[in-house]
Amino acid sequence: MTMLERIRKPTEIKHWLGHMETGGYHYTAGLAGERFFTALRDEGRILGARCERCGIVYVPPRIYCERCFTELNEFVDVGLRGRVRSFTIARIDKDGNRLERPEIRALISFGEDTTALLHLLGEVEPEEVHIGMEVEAQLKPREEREGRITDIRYFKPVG
Amino acid sequence: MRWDREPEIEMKMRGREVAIIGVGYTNFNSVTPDLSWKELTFEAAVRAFEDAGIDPRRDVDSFITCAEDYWEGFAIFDEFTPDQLGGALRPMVTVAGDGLQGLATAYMQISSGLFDIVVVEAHSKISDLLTYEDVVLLAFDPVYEAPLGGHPYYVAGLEMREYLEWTGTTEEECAAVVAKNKGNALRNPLAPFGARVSTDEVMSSPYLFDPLKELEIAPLADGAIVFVLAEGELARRLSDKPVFLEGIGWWSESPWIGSRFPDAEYARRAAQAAYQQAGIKDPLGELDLVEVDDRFAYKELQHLEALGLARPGEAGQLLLEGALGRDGELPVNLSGGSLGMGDLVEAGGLARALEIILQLRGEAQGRQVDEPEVGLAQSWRGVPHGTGAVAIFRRC
Amino acid sequence: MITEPRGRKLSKEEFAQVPHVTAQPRARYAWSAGPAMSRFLEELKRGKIIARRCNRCGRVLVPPRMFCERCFRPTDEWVYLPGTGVVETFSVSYIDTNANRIEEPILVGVIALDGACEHCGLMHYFGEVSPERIHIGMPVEPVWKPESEREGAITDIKYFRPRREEDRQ
Amino acid sequence: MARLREVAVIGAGMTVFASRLMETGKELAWEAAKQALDEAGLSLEDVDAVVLGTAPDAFDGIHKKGENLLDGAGGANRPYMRVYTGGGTAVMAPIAGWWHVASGLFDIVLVVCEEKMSSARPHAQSVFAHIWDPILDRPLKPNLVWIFAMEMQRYMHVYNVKKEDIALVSVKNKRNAVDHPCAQLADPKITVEDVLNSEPMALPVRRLDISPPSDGASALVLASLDVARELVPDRIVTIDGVGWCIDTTMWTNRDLAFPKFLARAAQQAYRMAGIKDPAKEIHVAEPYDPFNYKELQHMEGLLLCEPGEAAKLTREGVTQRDGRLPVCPSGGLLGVGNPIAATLGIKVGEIYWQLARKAGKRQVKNDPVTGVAQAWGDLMQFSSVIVLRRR
Repeated sequence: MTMLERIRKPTEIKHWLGHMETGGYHYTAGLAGERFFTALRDEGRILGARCERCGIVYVPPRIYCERCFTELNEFVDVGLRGRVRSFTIARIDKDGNRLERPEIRALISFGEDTTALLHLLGEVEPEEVHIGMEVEAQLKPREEREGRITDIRYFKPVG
Repeated sequence: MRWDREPEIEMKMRGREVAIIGVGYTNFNSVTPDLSWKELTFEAAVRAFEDAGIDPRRDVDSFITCAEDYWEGFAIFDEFTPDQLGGALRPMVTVAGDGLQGLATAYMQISSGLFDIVVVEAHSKISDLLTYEDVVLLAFDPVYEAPLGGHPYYVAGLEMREYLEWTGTTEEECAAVVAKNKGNALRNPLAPFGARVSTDEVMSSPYLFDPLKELEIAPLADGAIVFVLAEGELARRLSDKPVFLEGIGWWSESPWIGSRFPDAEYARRAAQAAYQQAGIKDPLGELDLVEVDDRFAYKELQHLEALGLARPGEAGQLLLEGALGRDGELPVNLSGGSLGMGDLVEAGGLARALEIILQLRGEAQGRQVDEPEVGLAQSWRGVPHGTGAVAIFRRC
Repeated sequence: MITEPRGRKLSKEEFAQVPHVTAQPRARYAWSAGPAMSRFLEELKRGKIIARRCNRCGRVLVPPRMFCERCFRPTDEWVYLPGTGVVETFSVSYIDTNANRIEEPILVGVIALDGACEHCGLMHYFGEVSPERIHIGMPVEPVWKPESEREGAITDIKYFRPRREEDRQ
Repeated sequence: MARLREVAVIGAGMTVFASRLMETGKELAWEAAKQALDEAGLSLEDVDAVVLGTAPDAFDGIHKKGENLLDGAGGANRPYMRVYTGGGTAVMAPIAGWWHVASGLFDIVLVVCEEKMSSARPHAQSVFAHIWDPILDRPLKPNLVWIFAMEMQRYMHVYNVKKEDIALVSVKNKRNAVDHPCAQLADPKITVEDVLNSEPMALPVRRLDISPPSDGASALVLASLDVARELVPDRIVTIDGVGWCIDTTMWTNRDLAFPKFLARAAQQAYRMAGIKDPAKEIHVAEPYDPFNYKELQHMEGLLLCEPGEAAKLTREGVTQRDGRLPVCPSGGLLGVGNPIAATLGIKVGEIYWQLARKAGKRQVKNDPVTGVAQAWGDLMQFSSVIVLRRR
């Protein structure tokens, strides 16, 4: 025993409630994010940024290549269609409650040399989803888009 | 698939030798309501100093805590680190990382010649945190990833699916990890989550993030671990059972979930560096036992493959053949791993290392393997990141 | 040498308009108080301030703890303090916790408690004293909330006030 | 102390310091890191390991923000480590960079510090509410400035230091900052009266006694001495001493007048650098100056003068750029801004530029050979110290 006295009765045990919250946070999307979200909101396009040197297209785009640090100026339209790189069926929510409708979460790849975008799948049953499935982004109508990742409602299978 | 251009990075020359001369730890449990994190850490620290036979106020040059603010609920947790460890009015730093990154820091402080004796502490008081899932989600990119919501562990489900697809590993093989580790934990008095469960029982536990099942997820636990490290010559003088830290590597991949592949590159590269320092050429032949991160059951298999102890897709087969059990060729997670001891957040790496130290000293009681000489401990920083570390220990 | 540093500064209006996400993350805790703080809070509820003594260095520690950080050993016994003390330092604050301006200043500081080791005490408010009158070294005493309102918290003490009548406002 | 390898600073970079920068923390980190690598003539592929410094996660509102920032800091696909000592991080991160190289494990290490304080609403102050003990302090709804006010009060009382002399520090630093291209609060015309009459915050602290919260990033490139001799033979600046120290958590148990923990950290660094009489052997200093009185208190803690004597030196002009011991020639936190950890660029970065004779308009007049940088943090309990020398 390292202390000379310890609590003996459960009724003497105390805890103190508190938090580490503020009045919220305002996360700016940054220089690359400004391009990405403006294009998504105003033009309904998904942008990536290409590093010629490393042959990688970053989706979402960055202003630098994380592998060689080159400044990236070439923003490319990767299209709304991609393929499912991986997926999972989430059956509980953040607080551990069972979801009535499970969420299908996926990594979507827009080509051999792109990084993958994290998002949801919709209009598809869990058992129908497979790796490599072609999917397309379903955007909110123009007037509802706010320049957020949720301007894409989900991706749904093509055809 | 992996982008092939690898940076040419290798660990350079070795400095002074470094050894562990003392370990101290508390019990581990899902809750520890009667103690604050201060008292929990104090307990582990007192035991470590007793084990090392040193006085922290007189003998220790430097102290290191491994912690993250949001786990603790303090905007600058570093303020609250020194007293319970003996570090008041001493050099002390927080490493915002896992316990093995703390060991790496101690290693460098000693190896550089700056200090002779350094203490590393990591603890989990995760039961203090009421909104664990929210806080994990707060580690996601705030603009692209977090707004998609959900339980953050879905990322493990995504990775597991891709890992199975890439390597041909089966769900049964992953489930067998749980049966093995919870079984191992029954022989470890420090492991609160020991249980006799069969692979079939794990297979029939509900999917939470398909193909990841409920029983394949390590439960959270509280506890504290303290290591005392010393320069090699001094260690030999101070201790009759020093365990040498022969290699330590750490590595980070991109923090973007969609930029990584399911091959635990962080573990492969960290191991490469550690093997090189320790002069290990044939890990499978030279290591007597290993402890790897298994916070999700598939991670054990993925990590073993990244460590070069099995070819991609073959770790599961080795497990089913019994090669990774107590009497197998390479015992893995004899402590019970995180599935058996609990997910100790930043203390997880030290928990893995602790088992190696106890085994190399011959102090692992009912689970002791026969005269091991070299062991490896590996850590991963958890969802949603791709950072990990590897440490290699050798008995004197 | 920095010639052209980068960084795009936004005005307050631009800041609100550029693409961004506003979120209110949940980070809630139930910190275990542990033996020292559990007893300390319980004694506050009873209108008492309790400390721990380390018999090696002889210091009486408040806030109390189960170990002495100087000697690195367990502390030995509980010691009640009279509650009185002197102003170790203070501030006259015209801002609240969120940096909002306030008209009536908050008087706050550290009270070095009688019976505790040198410079040892607690942070608290001062009351019944003017900003002009308060000074380092001024003897003070606690003003407790009525027993029925005490809940086992540092705020069971309303504030510290001057011990001498003539210093009070 | 058997030191194996010597370590040099071979490049530095920093962004503008300002509130509400558009860039994400990652982007800020990249801008500073890229600049430091450019100055060293290196690319990311040359970097063996990365050390990151950044203060509370609750500023950015990102858990494990070190992990989040790592791609911007150059840490993707290499060994990456974050050290964290509150405000002391600004000088602790390069100390960690030092041991990465000195241990012999790495030859070239990139040290990046980032802070984005404008994310928290309504104000960065709402984050500081959580640095206090939840049971003893937070129920009193404290403001961070309180603790400085209490410390300043105690400092003035014990050493009989006058507010007028303290105000001179704000004047000097905000004027010095006019020459700094990253500065947020430079003011060529500021007077002592402006400081003394500025808006009361938590007395004795007034508006112009304080450095403002800010966004920004800074970076350094460190290399082993032999690598440095190859890469930048014209400017060999080495890290000759490092020291750091933390005092007890129990801040209401300390005498706040003298920073004993800083004196310990400084003694460690001086011993390592072979400095016996710092007051004579240090030619330029960048003590941490988030508040004006802190510069004075830190000069004393750094043993550059006797306790209580820094005010006199300031009054006599000794600490001006053309004085015998220039202090905060960068403009300091008071003049350039205070993005906590990112102040690396105006502490260690500035001393490096001064010793390398690359400080431009800020270059001090005494052609310094040895300089000291210091940072301070946590609940008034931690300091980190680096001694740099030109070879």
